[in-house]
Amino acid sequence: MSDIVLSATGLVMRFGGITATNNVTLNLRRGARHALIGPNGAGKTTLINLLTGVLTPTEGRIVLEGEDITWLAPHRRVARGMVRTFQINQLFDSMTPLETLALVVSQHSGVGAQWWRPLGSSTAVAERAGQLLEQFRLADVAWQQTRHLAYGKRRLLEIAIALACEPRVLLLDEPVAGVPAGEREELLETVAALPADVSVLLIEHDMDLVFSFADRMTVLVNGTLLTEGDPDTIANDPKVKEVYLGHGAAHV
Amino acid sequence: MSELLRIENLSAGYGEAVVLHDVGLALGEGQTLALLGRNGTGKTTLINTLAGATRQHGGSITLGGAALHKLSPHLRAAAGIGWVPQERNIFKSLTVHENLTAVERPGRWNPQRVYEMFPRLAERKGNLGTQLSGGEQQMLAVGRALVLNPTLLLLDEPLEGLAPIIVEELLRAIRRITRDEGLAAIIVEQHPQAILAISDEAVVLDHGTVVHADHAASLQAQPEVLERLLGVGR
Amino acid sequence: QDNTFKIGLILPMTGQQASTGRQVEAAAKLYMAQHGDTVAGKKVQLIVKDDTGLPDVAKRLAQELVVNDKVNVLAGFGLTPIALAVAPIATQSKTPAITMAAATSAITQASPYMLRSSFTLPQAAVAMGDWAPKNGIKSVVTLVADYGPGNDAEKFFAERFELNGGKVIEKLRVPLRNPDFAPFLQKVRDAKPDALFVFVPSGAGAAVMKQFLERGMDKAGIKMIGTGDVTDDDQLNDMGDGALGVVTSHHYSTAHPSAMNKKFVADFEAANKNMRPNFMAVGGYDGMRIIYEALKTTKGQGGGDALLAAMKGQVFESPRGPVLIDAQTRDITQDIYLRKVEKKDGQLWNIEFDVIKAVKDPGKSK
Amino acid sequence: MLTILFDGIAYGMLLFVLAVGLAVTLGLMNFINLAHGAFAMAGGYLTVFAMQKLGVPFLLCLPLAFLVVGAAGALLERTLYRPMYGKSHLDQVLFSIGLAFMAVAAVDYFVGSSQQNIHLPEWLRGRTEIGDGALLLGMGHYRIFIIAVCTLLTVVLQLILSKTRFGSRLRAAVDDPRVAAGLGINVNVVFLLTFAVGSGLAGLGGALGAEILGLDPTFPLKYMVYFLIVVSVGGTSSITGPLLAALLLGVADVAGKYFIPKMGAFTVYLLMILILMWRPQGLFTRKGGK
Amino acid sequence: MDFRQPLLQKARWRPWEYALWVVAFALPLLVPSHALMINEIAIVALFAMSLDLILGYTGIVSLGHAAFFGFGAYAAALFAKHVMPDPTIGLVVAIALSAALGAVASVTILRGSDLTRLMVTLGTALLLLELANKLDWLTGGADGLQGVVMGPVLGVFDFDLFGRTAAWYSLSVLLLLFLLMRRLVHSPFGATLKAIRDNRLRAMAIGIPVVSRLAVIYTVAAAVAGGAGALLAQTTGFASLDVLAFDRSADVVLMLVIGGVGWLYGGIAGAIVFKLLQDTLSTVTPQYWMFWIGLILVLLVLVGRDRLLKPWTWFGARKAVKP
Ligand SMILES: Nc1ncnc2c1ncn2[C@@H]1O[C@H](COP(=O)(O)OP(=O)(O)OP(=O)(O)O)[C@@H](O)[C@H]1O
Ligand SMILES: Nc1ncnc2c1ncn2[C@@H]1O[C@H](COP(=O)(O)OP(=O)(O)OP(=O)(O)O)[C@@H](O)[C@H]1O
Ligand SMILES: [Mg+2]
Ligand SMILES: [Mg+2]
Repeated sequence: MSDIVLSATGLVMRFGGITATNNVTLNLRRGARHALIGPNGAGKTTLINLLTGVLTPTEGRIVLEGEDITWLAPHRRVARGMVRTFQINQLFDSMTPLETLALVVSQHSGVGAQWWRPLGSSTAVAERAGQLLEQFRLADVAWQQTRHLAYGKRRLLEIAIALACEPRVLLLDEPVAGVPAGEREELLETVAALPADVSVLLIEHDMDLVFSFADRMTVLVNGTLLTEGDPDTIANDPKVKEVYLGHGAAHV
Repeated sequence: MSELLRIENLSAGYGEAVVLHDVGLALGEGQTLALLGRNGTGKTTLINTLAGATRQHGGSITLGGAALHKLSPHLRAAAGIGWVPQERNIFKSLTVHENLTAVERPGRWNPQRVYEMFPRLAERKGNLGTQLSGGEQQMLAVGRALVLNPTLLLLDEPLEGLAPIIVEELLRAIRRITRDEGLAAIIVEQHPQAILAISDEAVVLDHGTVVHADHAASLQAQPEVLERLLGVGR
Repeated sequence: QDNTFKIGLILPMTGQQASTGRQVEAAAKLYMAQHGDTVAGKKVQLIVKDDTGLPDVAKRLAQELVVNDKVNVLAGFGLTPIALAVAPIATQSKTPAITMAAATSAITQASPYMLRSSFTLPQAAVAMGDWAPKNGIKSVVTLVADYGPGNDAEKFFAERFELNGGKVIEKLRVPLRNPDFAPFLQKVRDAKPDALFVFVPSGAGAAVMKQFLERGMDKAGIKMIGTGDVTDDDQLNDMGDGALGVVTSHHYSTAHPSAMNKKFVADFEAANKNMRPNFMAVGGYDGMRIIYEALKTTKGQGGGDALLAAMKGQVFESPRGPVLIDAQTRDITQDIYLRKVEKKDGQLWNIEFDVIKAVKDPGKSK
Repeated sequence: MLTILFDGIAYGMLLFVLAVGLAVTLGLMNFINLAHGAFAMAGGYLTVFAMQKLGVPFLLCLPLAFLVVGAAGALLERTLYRPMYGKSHLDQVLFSIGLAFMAVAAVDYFVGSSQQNIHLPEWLRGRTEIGDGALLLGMGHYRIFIIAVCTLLTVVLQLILSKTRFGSRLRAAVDDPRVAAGLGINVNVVFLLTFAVGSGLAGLGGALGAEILGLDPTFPLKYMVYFLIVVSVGGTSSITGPLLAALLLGVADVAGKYFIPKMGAFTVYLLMILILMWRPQGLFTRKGGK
Repeated sequence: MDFRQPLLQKARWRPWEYALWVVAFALPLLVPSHALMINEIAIVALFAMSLDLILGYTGIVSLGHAAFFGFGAYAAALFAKHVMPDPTIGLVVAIALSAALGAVASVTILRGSDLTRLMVTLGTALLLLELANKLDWLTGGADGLQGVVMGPVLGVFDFDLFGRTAAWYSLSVLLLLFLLMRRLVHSPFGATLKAIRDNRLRAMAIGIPVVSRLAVIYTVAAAVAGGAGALLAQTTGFASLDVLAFDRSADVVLMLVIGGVGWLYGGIAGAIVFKLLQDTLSTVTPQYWMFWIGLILVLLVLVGRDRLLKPWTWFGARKAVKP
């Protein structure tokens, strides 16, 4: 059972009259490449919000590495290795990508509260930030204010930030939305190439990517868990086709 | 089929920076144009320029014979432009329904019809814009453009974040609307294949200029050209 | 350079207390216009500074006036804390300082160089405490603004009033910036005293008066009494007929029937359109008189100590009546009048009908 | 007892009229206009002069104050305020407090610093009392009048905002002016109208309130805090929010001062802090608003 | 590519900074007649900088910062009056007490919008003001706290009538606290504050303990503001209610915004500009200086701070269009 890194049991989330998450149970294995799919408004983002502590569930329990984190503050979950990206970019607009990444790396190498030495005084921090900038092709805009970057670059930064947090469990909410077709695979390959013991949960509507990435899939519909299984089973599940995948060949 | 839109020598950008240089294209009534290009080549800038949301430095835009570039943004909607911005820009302090009624203009499309097209929105009628899921916001953005009852629909990556089944439906709907209701559309998309299939014309931008203009079908038939222009061949 | 005699006038010219500053400055200038600006061979120069109501600013201004401008006398001071903040400067630099407006008792004790040409609230309040019980007012509710002068007025009135056999039913304090007096007045009404004793800064007087009437308190048999701040001459005309009959005790009324005052008022009004000189103005006017006379006596020779000595003990006729600058306390001894608001020639005036002679500051006697 | 309640309501209503214009500009337009009190002061002085110098009857002065100050607001919007919308809140604060300073000094220069008084017509000056003992209800006629005017105003504003598209178009224009314009909303006109109405309301509030609050050049600064309290406690997304907040504060303030006069101004400040810590978005926000 | 140098670049001292401080300390000698003004400017500059920590760097608007300034002033004055007259010890005590108050008050600013924070901070300051008014046996109430006698600084330098000791004392404290704050804003800690300001949600999602950071920086800002207040009380020898008043809080916001937020020198620049303007204008026209200050504020925003300070950009050709 220690194989399960993250497990959510019986999660319920209500917004007023709307039940966005209805008794969802989800287990994430160590090293998994797990995809979470479902129609729009099925509650995928809500589920991520619950797992990361942005929202507190109405009912249910969340366990990370054997420890109950249902009531743990969001930033402490990050400290325990659970990191996410956002469906809609959440960036530090007045900073440059370089500063952003240096900050995130500092925070994770334990010097985030240091106040007497300048940011970047640690060589390790500067090097790691530079490495990430190069990796995500942000080096040429490293000194521009984030608010002036083109959408695609902002998206890359969004993901770079998450990776800078050295995640053990990574939750990706439509990471490649807005990234051009040619670069999507590459981006996901970067993610797939994370160490084998890092677990990834991916939300994505681009089925080509999802099927090439995932080794396991969960389908959420209307806040409820519809089914879970390996990619082949899901691809051929008539229920999933009916509510989500469709039958046409819009996506080849 | 008569000409609806003509763009000539257009240059535009943000503040002092010029992003588009000498862009020209034309589109007939009821036609659909696929606007393609790599990241940051100015697709969004072109769409926004049509909607009046950038700074135009030169050139002309004519819509149905009227000089669109002389109109201030809010009059362009009246002249027939329906805009779906790339970042959706749902009005966050309005409910779903108010998002539609605030901009609605008389015509075939009304909130009711939008709800029929996207039943999901009908269920969320009373929610604030920011309380919608990503995909729901995308639907609302499309619906909001439709209730303007435009003659030219500007769709900036409208399929992004939508479930495959909705993508299928939306593509079908766009095809239907353009064919049956005579609406013209310019669609920006990252997936050339999906969009070329329903388009009549195709234009590829690079570094703010038009580098390729063709019928959609013939471009679709030339994967090597797509590969060269966009870096994707599928 | 050597032939000028400088007076540094520190006043609130903007903000809540601006009208105080305006009155004092106008009166000081009037005095100079009437008496010329050359005294004992020296050219008198007035340097006006706005303290914006802040004591630390006032203190810096005083310090700069003394150190940089080398003023011979400091004067003005609209508020107690300002006078108190300036006092140490006067002491250190041996510069006489004349309080022309502020009215708390303690000011003149803060520095041996501090004198006063205005009045003290205890003077006025005690007079009312004497008069009221003799005129059928046996029970009173006091309503004062919650700051130094208000607390002084409450304390001295209540003590004297009870000493004379009256009864203070309740003591109410309202915040300085109080938008609505309704709850306090309602409370007074419910307590049904013979009279309401009021002290509020001059601007707020009109509001209290109006709401007093609106609440029908006069009809319920409650009289309104207070110190003269409430029926400030400058504002009185605007208050409307509601103010008629209000009895107050104070050291100065624009309507004071003396030849000197008539001339003072006429000249003041001629020089300042739309302004009536009030008790602030007379403080400024007399303050200048004290300085001029001291300068004459010392013939322009000697420093601050000489001036101070010449200021102490001055006895003179002021527009308000006879006054004496007590040589010991450096405070002012003056007549306090009882006045009633009446209408004459279509205008409202505080008409004096009784006087208590030569009132010393009661705050000092204990 | 009832009298205290009545006085509290009237006071609250008065606060509401004075603050509602600010609720409109701050709440709906998201523009921090600290010169709001200056518009109110303009309404007050206008009334004083129209009545004293021109002999205009009080009742006529109220609409006059609304219209004239509204027009002045519109003029200022076109000339000065418009470039401010895009600026940061801090710049807006700087700008509008600058305007307020100028207004204070200008009024002082032209009119003088002394308190102005409005002379109400006779029929507004009386008082009616019903019942007796603990149930005695004494109502000043002017306070009844204030309550009536405010109720009317609330109803009208509420109707305009809920029954017309104007409200939602305005909020759309505030949320994202660029996209709103691109979708056919004439952002400039919407803002102009709103601002004019907001300042007109301030003018009306000033005209109504001068009688009770007094009127002198420091008015804009003296009562600014009160307006802000009403708007922040009421929440900024509706008209009813500030109304309820104003009533609550009015009654609490009056009752607090009546029953525990020692507490003085404590009551209001403490109440405000507690409410805002409990519901940071204000007491009466649109449901679900995050 | 080397990314370390550009990161460190920002925190480096520039030549003009050294020059500025040298000039500042020379000023009381150069213009001895204005030593008091220099003292006052140094104090409000410190006050403005403390506000910048929360307003500029963390995005917490406050209209009640005078709460800490005033608290520090009373603390220092009372300490001198009742315990001992030594200024430095008094200063440290006042700073410590203000920090404690800031830590307690920080619970009020953790949630809410700009407007809410504005009002809650304002309310806190007003409450404190009322309290000081009511506790007149301790604070002297509306008359102010009198009878504060300060000992010599470090046991050597007496406060003189010319205000030179005061000016140097305040400048030294200003410099010392400035150095600490400068370190702080350029550190990783400072960067996390900016992150919180820009996007709180994301800040949380990268593991920044938002609540405790806010509480810490609010406490620090309160401590520095308390220090400024203590300087005022010590150099003027009294404290009165207005140190807590709304106008104090409002003025310091104005100064900071004039000088520019998110830049420690903004506080200094704003303090200098505002105080000098106020002083000159109120000497020229004691009654109506507010009008001119108002006009300048309006122009400042309309024309733009940068353009106003760089007249040569008024007529210059537009920047060349880049491709
Ligand atoms: N704060 C909220 N208040 C009310 N309803 C909400 C709120 N947040 C989300 N919802 C609703 O909950 C449902 C689930 O939303 P969620 O964002 O989790 O969907 P999703 O699966 O991520 O969809 P998508 O694929 O479109 O991003 C949606 O119908 C949405 O309208
Ligand atoms: N607001 C802005 N200010 C300045 N430059 C901008 C702005 N928005 C975009 N740009 C620049 O204009 C260029 C074109 O951007 P645009 O958004 O039009 O590209 P795009 O083709 O839509 O790209 P994407 O596929 O990422 O949406 C980019 O280089 C970008 O940096
Ligand atoms: Mg989602
Ligand atoms: Mg784009």
